[in-house]
Amino acid sequence: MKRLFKFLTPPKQWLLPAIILMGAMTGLTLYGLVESKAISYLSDDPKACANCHVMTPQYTTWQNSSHREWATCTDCHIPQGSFVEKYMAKAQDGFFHSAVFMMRSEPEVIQMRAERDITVQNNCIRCHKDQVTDAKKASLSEDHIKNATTKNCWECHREVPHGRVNSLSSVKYYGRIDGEQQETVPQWLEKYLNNSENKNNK
Amino acid sequence: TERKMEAKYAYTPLNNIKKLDPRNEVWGENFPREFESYYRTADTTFSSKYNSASKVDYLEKYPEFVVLWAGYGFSKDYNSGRGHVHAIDDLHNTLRTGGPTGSEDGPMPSTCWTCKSPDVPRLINDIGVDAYYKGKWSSKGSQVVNPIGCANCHNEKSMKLTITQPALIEAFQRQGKDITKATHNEMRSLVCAQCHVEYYFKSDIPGKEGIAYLTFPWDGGDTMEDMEKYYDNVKHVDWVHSLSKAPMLKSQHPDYEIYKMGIHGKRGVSCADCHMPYKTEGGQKFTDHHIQSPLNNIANSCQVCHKQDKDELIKNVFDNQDKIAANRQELEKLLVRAHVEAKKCWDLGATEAQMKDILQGLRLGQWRWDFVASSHGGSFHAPVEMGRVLGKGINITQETRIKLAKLLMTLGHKGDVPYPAIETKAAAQKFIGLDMSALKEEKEKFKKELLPKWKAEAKAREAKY
Amino acid sequence: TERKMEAKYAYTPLNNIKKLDPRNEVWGENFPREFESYYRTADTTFSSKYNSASKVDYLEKYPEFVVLWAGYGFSKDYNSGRGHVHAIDDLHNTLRTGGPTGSEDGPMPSTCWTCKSPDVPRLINDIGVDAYYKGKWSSKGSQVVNPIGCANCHNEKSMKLTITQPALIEAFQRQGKDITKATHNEMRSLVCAQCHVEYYFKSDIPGKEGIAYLTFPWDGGDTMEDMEKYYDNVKHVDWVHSLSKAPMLKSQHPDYEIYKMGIHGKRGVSCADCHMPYKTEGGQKFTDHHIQSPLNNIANSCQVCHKQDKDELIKNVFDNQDKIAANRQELEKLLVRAHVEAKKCWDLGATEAQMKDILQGLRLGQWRWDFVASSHGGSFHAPVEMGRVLGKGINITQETRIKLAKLLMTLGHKGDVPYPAIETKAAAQKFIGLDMSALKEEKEKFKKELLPKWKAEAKAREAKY
Ligand code: HEC
Ligand code: HEC
Ligand code: HEC
Ligand code: HEC
Ligand code: HEC
Ligand code: HEC
Ligand code: HEC
Ligand code: HEC
Ligand code: HEC
Ligand code: HEC
Ligand code: HEC
Ligand code: HEC
Ligand code: HEC
Ligand code: HEC
Ligand SMILES: [Ca+2]
Ligand SMILES: [Ca+2]
Repeated sequence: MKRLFKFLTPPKQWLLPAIILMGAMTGLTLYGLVESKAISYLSDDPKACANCHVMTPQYTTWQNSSHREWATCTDCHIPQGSFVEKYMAKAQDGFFHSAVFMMRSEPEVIQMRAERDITVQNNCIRCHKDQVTDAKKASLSEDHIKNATTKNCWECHREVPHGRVNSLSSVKYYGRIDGEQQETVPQWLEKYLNNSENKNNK
Repeated sequence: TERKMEAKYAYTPLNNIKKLDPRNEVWGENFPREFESYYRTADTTFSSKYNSASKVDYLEKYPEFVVLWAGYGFSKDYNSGRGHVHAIDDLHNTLRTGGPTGSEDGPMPSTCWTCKSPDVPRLINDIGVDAYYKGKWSSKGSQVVNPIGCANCHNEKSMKLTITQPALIEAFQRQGKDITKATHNEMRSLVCAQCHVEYYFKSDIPGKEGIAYLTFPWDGGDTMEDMEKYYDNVKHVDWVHSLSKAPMLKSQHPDYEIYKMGIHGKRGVSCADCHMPYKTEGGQKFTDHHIQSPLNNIANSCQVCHKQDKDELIKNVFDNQDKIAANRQELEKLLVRAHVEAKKCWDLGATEAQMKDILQGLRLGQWRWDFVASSHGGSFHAPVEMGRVLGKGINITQETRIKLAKLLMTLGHKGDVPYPAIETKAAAQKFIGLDMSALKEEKEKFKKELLPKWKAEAKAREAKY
Repeated sequence: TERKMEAKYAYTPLNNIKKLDPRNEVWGENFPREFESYYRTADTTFSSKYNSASKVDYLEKYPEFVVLWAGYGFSKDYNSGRGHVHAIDDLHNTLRTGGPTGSEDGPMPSTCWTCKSPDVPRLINDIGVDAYYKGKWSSKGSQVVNPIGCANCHNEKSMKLTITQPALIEAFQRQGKDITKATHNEMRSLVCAQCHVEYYFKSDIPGKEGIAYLTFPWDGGDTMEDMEKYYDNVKHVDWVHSLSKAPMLKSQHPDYEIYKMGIHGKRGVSCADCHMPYKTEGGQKFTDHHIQSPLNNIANSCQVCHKQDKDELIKNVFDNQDKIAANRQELEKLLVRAHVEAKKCWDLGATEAQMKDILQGLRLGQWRWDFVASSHGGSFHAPVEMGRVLGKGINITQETRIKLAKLLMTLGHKGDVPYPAIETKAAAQKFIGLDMSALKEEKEKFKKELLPKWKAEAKAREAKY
């Protein structure tokens, strides 16, 4: 029980919003779990993060980035150490994000918190260690190794993966995120195809 | 829940788009950035080494094409594709669609409209698939007027990507695949696969005889060999070559099939990644609907993934294209030779039995050539496969010419059959016996008489939406 | 980085390596990790779909090769290359070097040792280039005994990469390029280009007549066409084909030339990046000197740059190789046919004039085939270029067979010239008239009598270092 409590306790900086929310917690939890698809939050599916519209700019920019086929949100934003570490971070984020979201207090321009930087930085390094340290690759950029240990990678690689323009209103249309409205084959067309001969002429 | 709905549609008032509305301008009111960029496909100024946004007259550039397609519509007129907004105009203007004078007239079926307009899904929804395919091209002249657009690829409610092409869904079904299981990223290529694929008109579907039913020949797979086997099985013949009498196949833009065999396709890079990259304008991000050669937009397309110089990336593309073009042009000439040699054999009294293998060789050799020639992006999308296909095409064609050489000597012919004088399109068309002035005349008449009527009728009809 | 390396080794005690010391074990005392990994090239267990670390008998696998090389050493014996440590043994054992009985004996010149041993730079330093190339292969049997090693690529003082192959330096000079200006990264490929390149023996250098001077035919460039033009210009003929009498060219491992035309070469990925990746052992990072197929080491080579699964990367390689192999094997068969058809023409009394173009066609067609076949990595290093070269090769060879078909009929021959019965290496060698048992016998004799003497002499000599 003590451990569970500790598990749910957010770090210091979050104490204020956490306390304010405590009262509403009980009633809101159930609602919140269902509404925000909190269950899916525990998966690595980027759609889980994009359940919130405020994550849409990040989702769409990631979706159009060089990393789409290689790294999902959690690959970068969640520590990839032990299982415990991983889910601890998810639970904390989930708690924090849904709190802010429901309070309608999200800022126009979301910014990554400094203490999350290190998580992301470590993840860049996790995948790119070889490239960043390989002798051959060193010739790509002067003092790459030195720079990469003194700066955040994305200070140079500014387009990775969200690009430079990150405001909430930079991306307008949300129909693009897959969900319940998937209609790959529209109904009006299906009705003709069901009795189509050409469907099964083998 | 309100908060969630707001989340989904926060900035998108979608109330005024009707189901399957074919008018791009109407969608454009809601989505000005996408519409404006779409409309930039009107721009015809860009040209790269091998492709162009303008109408390059391929028959002028490669007069051999005229001979290879002797007896078929493509020998009359064939140009490089332009941007999507030109689709209807180009279909009106091509000599291939002839000069219909009424609604039951002209060389082409209704089916030709299929990949040119969002009026097609609208019509299919209204009158059904069979009725849509039925009849002459001219029968739907006043119905199909809006160039390729939003309703071809989007659901008007959710703006999600959607497949409106029956032939694509059916092709998946016949392969036992379920297109509704496609991922979002696959959809970013499948919307293109609605049109940028090899096709034929199947006219022997039981109960639908005489209807030119649009069909993708993928039942046994979609490699060059798979499709050839399919056509051989169903004994499909697109046309009989007027010089050699060979039972020919025509390949048309197998872009999607070829793309899948290249490294980008294998790595999950979608058509939209290169041809519709994400773009930032005035602090807004959106999908660039100016579908065009990515070489006119390296920064937003290639350089998302590749950090090389623009010039180096362009050179990579040209290097691949050069290597493929060299052998393709070689094969063109061999095929011209083979057709005229076959004609010479007939002229000298060859029998069907003597010609049988030769004609099949011409069919298979030219199919390989056309598979490469008709996919304008293929030499970049999957260069290794294009090289393989050309190697096979050269081999089959030359093996056929060995048979021809022997048969010619058996028939008493001495020396080489001279290469025809086809330095220009006009010379080549004369050589195959095309009366171009008659074709041009009937087209002019159509444009002066029938076409304005179609447009007027359409205007009246659309005013009532 | 070059500087750094020098700096790094300035403090390492390197005093016990003599200038150009050919004994890898001696260097190994200073660099145990590099030496041990180098020594793993002895391992012959790995095989991929098309390549192998063991001695695959290509003549058995592709009996067509025997016919293509009729009249030339390669038809006696040709195997896949093995690791570097086997270089001397394989040279002793191959039937191509025959069975010399003394120092002035056997079919091969001294020059054959050149790419097999660090004793070569030592000898050149001692006696000069001309004296080294002079004489029979057997004249240096007791001198060249250490397999390819450290002194071929490294300076013993600084451990810097260095070029010890005169032919490479001279080839650069003749092209007006200065190899000493090469970057560190280029050196990581140029050390390989000392040996993994197309070459020939030039025997008409004024003042050096009769010396088989190792020469890279790159004066006009190093594409397939450039080198062919070079050979045509200097009228070089490697051998006259014993069936067709064509004046043939032999291509040997143009690995470096081909690699440069592929995307990895263009992007500056070096041979060492894939074949000698970094490795960590006991916390120490070093260059893996187990030069081998990268497919046996995906994690350290490919995956440094590509994050795909091992299996997917291997499949990418096989996909490219499959597509090239298909047309290569096709072309092999066409060339066999062409050679036997040409022989038939001679048998039927064809004249030199009638055969002239045909023989040139055989030369050029087979050069293209061999350019692809002899580079065992080429189908991955530059698959698009390989596809192009094969397409050309098929075209030229078939065009030649058209000429042959006509000539055969003119000479009164009816029907096809039958494809020879060459299902096995033995059958093929019998077909071209090789007396294999005599060759094997003389080799056995050499190994029993002369070879032990060479080894004993070398041992005595090296004991005195
Ligand atoms: C319940 C809605 C919701 C979901 C689901 C959600 N987020 Fe958030 N997220 C927010 C809100 C609101 C903020 C803004 C917080 C602030 O800056 O005050 C935010 C901020 C962030 C930040 C920047 C602030 C920080 O913590 O450094 C990151 C990174 C982030 N989210 C990543 C993710 C990832 C990864 C996922 C999925 C695993 C995800 N989010 C799922 C609502 C959500
Ligand atoms: C390849 C690594 C990577 C992936 C994958 C990734 N992110 Fe990020 N994310 C970053 C980096 C780096 C930043 C910091 C960007 C900056 O400060 O410019 C960031 C910043 C953010 C922020 C803060 C706002 C901003 O744009 O700076 C949010 C929110 C966020 N990411 C959410 C997501 C979500 C949701 C996903 C999945 C759809 C995702 N990220 C996938 C690396 C990644
Ligand atoms: C889960 C693994 C993973 C993570 C985490 C990751 N990357 Fe990558 N990254 C890749 C892969 C895979 C590629 C594509 C490499 C290829 O195809 O050669 C890539 C490509 C790149 C490229 C070259 C393409 C481009 O967009 O410029 C850069 C730069 C890069 N990553 C930087 C980063 C940075 C910075 C981070 C952290 C913010 C990061 N990566 C996080 C896997 C990852
Ligand atoms: C001071 C600027 C700077 C910093 C910091 C930096 N990089 Fe780079 N990086 C570059 C430059 C410049 C290049 C070469 C040009 C290019 O490829 O964009 C490069 C190249 C790369 C590439 C190769 C891209 C390709 O196309 O092959 C990768 C991967 C990469 N960096 C990852 C990282 C990672 C991971 C970090 C952090 C650990 C990092 N970089 C930090 C400037 C930087
Ligand atoms: C399965 C879809 C599909 C069908 C059916 C189809 N087309 Fe097309 N059409 C295309 C595509 C895709 C292009 C663009 C090809 C390119 O240039 O890369 C195109 C281009 C064209 C062009 C412009 C370039 C040119 O060829 O001059 C004309 C005209 C044309 N088609 C006419 C027709 C006619 C006539 C028919 C009926 C016989 C037809 N199309 C049937 C997909 C189709
Ligand atoms: C409804 C059918 C259809 C769909 C869907 C379609 N195309 Fe096209 N496409 C065509 C036709 C027809 C043309 C030729 C138009 C002309 O020449 O008049 C064309 C032309 C093009 C061109 C040549 C443009 C130029 O500037 O030369 C490109 C590139 C192209 N399409 C790519 C795509 C991509 C990528 C997609 C999917 C995102 C796509 N197309 C979807 C039918 C279609
Ligand atoms: C040839 C297919 C095609 C046509 C035609 C087309 N679109 Fe799109 N559209 C796409 C693709 C692909 C995307 C990217 C979807 C994704 O990745 O989720 C897209 C995305 C969008 C989006 C989502 C926001 C964005 O910019 O990413 C809007 C809105 C949109 N299109 C509007 C339109 C309008 C308006 C038209 C007609 C003028 C149109 N589209 C015509 C293929 C098409
Ligand atoms: C979304 C990512 C993405 C985009 C966009 C993209 N590429 Fe690539 N490209 C790749 C990947 C992945 C590979 C495979 C090699 C690898 O794994 O690094 C590749 C391979 C290549 C190669 C080597 C293979 C070959 O065919 O020679 C070239 C050249 C190339 N790309 C050029 C381009 C050009 C030009 C463009 C723009 C028209 C482009 N790429 C757009 C991801 C991309
Ligand atoms: C990795 C990038 C990339 C991907 C993915 C890609 N293409 Fe292309 N495409 C190119 C390049 C580069 C060219 C050559 C343009 C040129 O020569 O100007 C091209 C050419 C074309 C052309 C001819 C353009 C013209 O001007 O006529 C068409 C049509 C086309 N592609 C359609 C497609 C379709 C459909 C898909 C998906 C099935 C696709 N492409 C996927 C990069 C790509
Ligand atoms: C001094 C000449 C020489 C140099 C320098 C040289 N090679 Fe070799 N290489 C050979 C010879 C000879 C063989 C065949 C040995 C045998 O079969 O006995 C060979 C074999 C190989 C093989 C086949 C190994 C196997 O397991 O099948 C590879 C791979 C190879 N070399 C790569 C390289 C690379 C990469 C470099 C440069 C880093 C290089 N070589 C430098 C002469 C050389
Ligand atoms: C310019 C350098 C060079 C010269 C000169 C050279 N070789 Fe090689 N040799 C190589 C390379 C590189 C390989 C490895 C080829 C491969 O398998 O990829 C090799 C492999 C071999 C092999 C092992 C594989 C096989 O072919 O059975 C033998 C034996 C051999 N060479 C004999 C000779 C003989 C005999 C000569 C003289 C006529 C000679 N070499 C001249 C570079 C050379
Ligand atoms: C075929 C060429 C070749 C041969 C033979 C060779 N090396 Fe190397 N060696 C290299 C290359 C390439 C490097 C990497 C140099 C670089 O990038 O700085 C290297 C690096 C080294 C280094 C530097 C440290 C390291 O591991 O990166 C040492 C020490 C070394 N080799 C020792 C040896 C010894 C000892 C031998 C003989 C047993 C040997 N080498 C044979 C090509 C060769
Ligand atoms: C030092 C970096 C590096 C190494 C090591 C490397 N590659 Fe690549 N590879 C590249 C680059 C760069 C490209 C060109 C595409 C691009 O720019 O992303 C590429 C392209 C490719 C392609 C697409 C082109 C083609 O020929 O089909 C394949 C497949 C590929 N690599 C596989 C491999 C395999 C397998 C290995 C290991 C044997 C390997 N690579 C090793 C950097 C590398
Ligand atoms: C991008 C990675 C890459 C680079 C760079 C590269 N190779 Fe290779 N090489 C391969 C792969 C993969 C194979 C195929 C191995 C197989 O089929 O098992 C191969 C095969 C070979 C082989 C035949 C191997 C055998 O087992 O017989 C030789 C020899 C070779 N390469 C030499 C070179 C030389 C010399 C260079 C530089 C001039 C070079 N390679 C550059 C990846 C590379
Ligand atoms: Ca067709
Ligand atoms: Ca040679």
